[in-house]
Amino acid sequence: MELILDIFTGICFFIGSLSIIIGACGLIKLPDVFSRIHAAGMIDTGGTAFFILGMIFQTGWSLITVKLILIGVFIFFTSPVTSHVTANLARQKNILPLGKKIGKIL
Amino acid sequence: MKSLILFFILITLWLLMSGHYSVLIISLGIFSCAFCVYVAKRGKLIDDEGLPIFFIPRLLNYLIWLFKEILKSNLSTAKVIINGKVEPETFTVKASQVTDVAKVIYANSITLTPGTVTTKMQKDIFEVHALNSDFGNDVRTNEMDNKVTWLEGKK
Amino acid sequence: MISSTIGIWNYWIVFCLMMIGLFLVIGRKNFLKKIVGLAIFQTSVFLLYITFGKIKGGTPPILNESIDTIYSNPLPHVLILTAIVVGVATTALGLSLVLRINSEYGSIEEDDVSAQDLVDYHDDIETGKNFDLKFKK
Amino acid sequence: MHNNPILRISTKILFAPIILFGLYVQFHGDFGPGGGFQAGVIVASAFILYSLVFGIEAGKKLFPTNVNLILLALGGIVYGGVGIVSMILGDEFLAYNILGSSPQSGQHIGILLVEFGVGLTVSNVMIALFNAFAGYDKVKEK
Amino acid sequence: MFLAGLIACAITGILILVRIILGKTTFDRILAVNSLGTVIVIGISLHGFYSSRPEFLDIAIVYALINFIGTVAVLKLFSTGSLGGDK
Amino acid sequence: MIDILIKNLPIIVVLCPLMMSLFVVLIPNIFFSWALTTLSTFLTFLFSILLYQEIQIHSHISYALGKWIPPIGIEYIIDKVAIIPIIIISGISFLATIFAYKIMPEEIEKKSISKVYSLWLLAIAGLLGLVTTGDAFNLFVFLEISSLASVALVAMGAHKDKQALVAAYNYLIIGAVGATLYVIGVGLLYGLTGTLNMADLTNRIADLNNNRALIAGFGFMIVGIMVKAAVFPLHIWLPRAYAYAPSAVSVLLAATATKASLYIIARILFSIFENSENLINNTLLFVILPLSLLAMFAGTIMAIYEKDIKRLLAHSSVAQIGYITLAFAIGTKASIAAGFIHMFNHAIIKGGLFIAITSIGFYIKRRVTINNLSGLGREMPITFFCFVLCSLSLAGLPLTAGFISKLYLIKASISSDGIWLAILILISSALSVVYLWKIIEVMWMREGKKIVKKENPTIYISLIIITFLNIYFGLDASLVVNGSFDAADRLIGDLK
Amino acid sequence: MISELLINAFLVTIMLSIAIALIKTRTVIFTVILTSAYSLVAALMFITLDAVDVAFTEASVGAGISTILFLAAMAYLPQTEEESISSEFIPVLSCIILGGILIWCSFDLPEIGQLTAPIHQHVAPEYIKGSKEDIGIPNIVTSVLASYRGYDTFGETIVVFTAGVAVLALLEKKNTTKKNKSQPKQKIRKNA
Repeated sequence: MELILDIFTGICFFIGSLSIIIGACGLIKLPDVFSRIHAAGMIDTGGTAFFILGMIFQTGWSLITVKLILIGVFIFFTSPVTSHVTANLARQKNILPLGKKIGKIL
Repeated sequence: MKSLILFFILITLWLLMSGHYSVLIISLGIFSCAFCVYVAKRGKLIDDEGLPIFFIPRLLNYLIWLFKEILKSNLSTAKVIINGKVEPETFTVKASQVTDVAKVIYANSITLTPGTVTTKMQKDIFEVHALNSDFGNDVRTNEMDNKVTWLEGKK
Repeated sequence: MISSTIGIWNYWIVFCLMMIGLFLVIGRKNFLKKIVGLAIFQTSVFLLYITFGKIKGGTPPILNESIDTIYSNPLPHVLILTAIVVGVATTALGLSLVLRINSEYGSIEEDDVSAQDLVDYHDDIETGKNFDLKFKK
Repeated sequence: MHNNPILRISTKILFAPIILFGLYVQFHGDFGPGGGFQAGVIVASAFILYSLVFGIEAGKKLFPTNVNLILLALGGIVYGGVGIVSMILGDEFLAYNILGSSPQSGQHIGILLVEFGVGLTVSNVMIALFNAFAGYDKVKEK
Repeated sequence: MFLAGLIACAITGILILVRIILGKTTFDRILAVNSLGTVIVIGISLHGFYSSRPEFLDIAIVYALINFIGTVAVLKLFSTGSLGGDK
Repeated sequence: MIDILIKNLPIIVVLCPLMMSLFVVLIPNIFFSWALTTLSTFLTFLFSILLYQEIQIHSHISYALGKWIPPIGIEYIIDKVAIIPIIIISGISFLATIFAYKIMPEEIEKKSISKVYSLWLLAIAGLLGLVTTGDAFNLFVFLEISSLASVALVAMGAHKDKQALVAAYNYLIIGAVGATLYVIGVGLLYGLTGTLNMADLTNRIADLNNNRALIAGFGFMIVGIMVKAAVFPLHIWLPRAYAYAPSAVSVLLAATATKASLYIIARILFSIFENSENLINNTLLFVILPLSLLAMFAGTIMAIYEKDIKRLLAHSSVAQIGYITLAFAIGTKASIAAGFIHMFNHAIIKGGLFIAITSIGFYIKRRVTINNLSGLGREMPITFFCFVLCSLSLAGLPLTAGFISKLYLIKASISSDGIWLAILILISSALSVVYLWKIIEVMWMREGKKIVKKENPTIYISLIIITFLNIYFGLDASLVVNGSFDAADRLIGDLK
Repeated sequence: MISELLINAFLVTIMLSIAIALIKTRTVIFTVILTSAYSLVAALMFITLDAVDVAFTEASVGAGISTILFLAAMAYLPQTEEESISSEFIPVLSCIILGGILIWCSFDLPEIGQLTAPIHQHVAPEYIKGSKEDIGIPNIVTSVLASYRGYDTFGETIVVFTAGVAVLALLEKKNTTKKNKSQPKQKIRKNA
């Protein structure tokens, strides 16, 4: 049983690691603020989710699980807020995103 | 009424976090929760926005769907980053929700799925930035919009 | 040899950090930067203390059930807890002074400020002009 | 920044849980990391978040400055008071053993009160500092 | 296993640090610091498991909280020019 | 009740101003906040007198805070050495508080008066805590309390003159660097020995001869404290801080602040490190002695060329601190006793001079520079008279307190190192007459415009008391001398 | 154990690079962001060195509140730092000398993490034992903080209080300054 859980954790960590590293690469590679936000979003969502899932496999049901879930919920709650506000502010400061615009831009 | 609900939510949270169930700690917990509710009430934070309970019955369903979406878009964002095929685009969509809370949930859901970010909100028009036209199309199909409207449950 | 070098290598980096902080305090003329430097300096000193308190294979000094756990030394932690708060108090006071200096002098560069001071000082001493001006306003 | 509904609503939702978490840290300092300082800062950060999003005037309305000043001193008074009480009961300053029926319970009571005093002072000082800094008006003298 | 996770976090941290130091606009830096915060939150949790004392997750929560409030504060500064205004 | 008081006297002395400061901040009324401050400083003074009597009986009081035995808990040590700065600080602060009543509302915004009094008490409490504590880290905490409070007090002078802000800023930064250096030193020593208690530290470093970390730790500690004590090359914050602070604050700081740090230096040199004689002897001979000599002359010469009177007095303080450290540097029992005598006498002399100068400033409503003083001696006879007496005392004329300290200092230096030190001391004293004469001449000889209408008696209470003390301790110095010799005895015992 | 060292080395290197970036930069906002990052990494470092309480405090106080205070103050200050004309030779020299002394003395310091070092043998065991027996609290740091060295903590509370009062006295009444400030001056004019 423990072995299976360990394997699950391993898989989760692997995916999580991949997604944070790719996210960080994206943070460097992508051309402007707006596209980098997507990469940051990958770290915030994919990375956190998988890591926390992996850790939950290790703890089973205990108080620690509650705290892990709280961390996860908190990050999932605040990550879009900060991303949105950053993007919003960048737009307010008249930084125009690259690429094509479809429809009327606010 | 709402204060009471908040109180119960908070006390549940306390009990879950605490792990020490002596009389002293629990009574301190009750005091703390009461204090929190008092402050929140003073700050006029307990209303439909501060305590959006009306969509809780349908929340689980929505969250499962959202997670699926997040996974999918994570995968495709990773692909885009590795391939380097970035063709960002900006467009506007119209949100069909009534309340601010639901609009915020919609906007946040857009942002949460990597590949799309809400950059501006003006009443019910959102400006969305997408990494790729695929992501853009996902938003433009309004699937998410419909889901959130359903989650809101007013209509 | 290698292990002993590694054993004290951590100290060296901590000392380097300290000196960078100290350099920012005494080498820079910007009042805000000096406070930043002070914060860096103090944080590095905290690291020194905590490094002292570490025991290899030890765990945080919070008791758990098992008997033969080695706990790291709690005393440096307590001292540093105190010192961190003292540091923030210093930072806050320094910042408030910088704010006041900026609104009185219109600059937070040491060179500008001391130049203005020098003029004021001589005015006061030689003619009392500056003082009379101030009181007439 | 309360024009932005996303920020406004998340603040409204997060405010009470953050304070609760602060108080949790305050009262669980005996069992895990945490205690008065950290708790004070977390509680203060909740108020700071409120002031950031709804403006400092709203923050001052939520937590009036004169109450702030009183609580600021009260924390220290609580801390010193515990010590003075133990002195009056016939022990040294801050010797908690005498406060309870057994030395251990005395220590528990003492530590709880003392940490409470610390938390009170730290949170109020932090809020006061934020209000003082953020509400500072640049007045050109000349 | 936890060590592997930690190493991944470390690599990510370095990459993000590069972005912080390179960062063209301030928004890039804010974004990167925010992401660094998230990575560190993961790292703290992992380190707890790694050193087999996983009960210190409170720190991770505080970290996430401070990260959020800090980012909001920076953004507020940029949008209104001071932390005090109520625009 | 009295039992409890007597038993807890060491902590009550510190606690009295500390706790009162928490209440004072809540009182918006100017008079009542002043009254409460005066009450608490008076009580502090009373308690320190009581403590003095206790010390005469027990000679060494160790007070374990929280009832934890010393190396585990924090210890308060009061012995015949510590009582000297305690009496100085509590006494002078009481006088300064009385003096502050009229002056303070004039120089500081009325709205912040209660906060200023609170800071005032905190500064006093910090200094007292600094002196009484027997724990190296607790010392740092109280050092910070006193320095943050004094920085804020200095900065309050900005209402009168904006330069106070820069002075306060420099004071803060330099002080914080000093305190951090001290913390590094304590950290190194702690890393070597595992204890923070000073007495325990003394025992545990005994067998650590020539340990490099020990030497470095000692160096950092002493440099950190020397910054606070304004020993010569590290004194740059002092003149400005004293000159631009509100008048009452300059009195308080000039008379007390550096004394506590000087006492700590003595403690570090002769008590904590008493077992590493080599290190101490080398430090005394090659570092402190030259620096003190430099300080004596540099301070005096700076004072001669200075035209702002408060700054002039501050530079003279640097020189006087030089005398005290010189006395420590000679390192015999007699010289250390002379150092303590001068510490006491300098407190009352500088207190008196600053009170006189600031009350002049209070009347002429502008900064006290040499040009502004002309003819004021005739208009303000009482102030002028007291000022002259205090100056004579500073210069070391017979029948004044200053004479006693110079006498013992010279005696000690002759008996140890030969005549040349004594000659240097005499030359520097003679030079100090130059700047004092300059002031007196301007005040009495020159004509000036009439400004002052009537002298206000409330300000003079402190001035007259302190001048009286100057004369009294010049005539009958047995109290001070005996106390100082007891202190020196306690510090270096039978070693030399 | 080598992995612990590696983690430490990694974090320390990051801190070093942040510190160097701090020296280079002249933009105030970047300085503030870097300081915050420095504090955060320091907090992580504290965790790896087993100081969880300190990490907690550093993360909340050092990184959180200081950064917010810096930001709040920054709003009213010039946004860039001027290049100074005066030479930086003496500061650099004195820093190098001090650092040299420290490194010189580090060879006599006990090696990191050795259980036999005096620091771990002398007083600390009493705390670990006493926390269970005398006080009955699992968190040793709390019991030392609040009871064994409770007086330090009292002093620290007072330091925070001092800073609060000082800042209030310095900054609070800038809004009404103009009116208040003119009063005493008029009085002075009358007297003079």
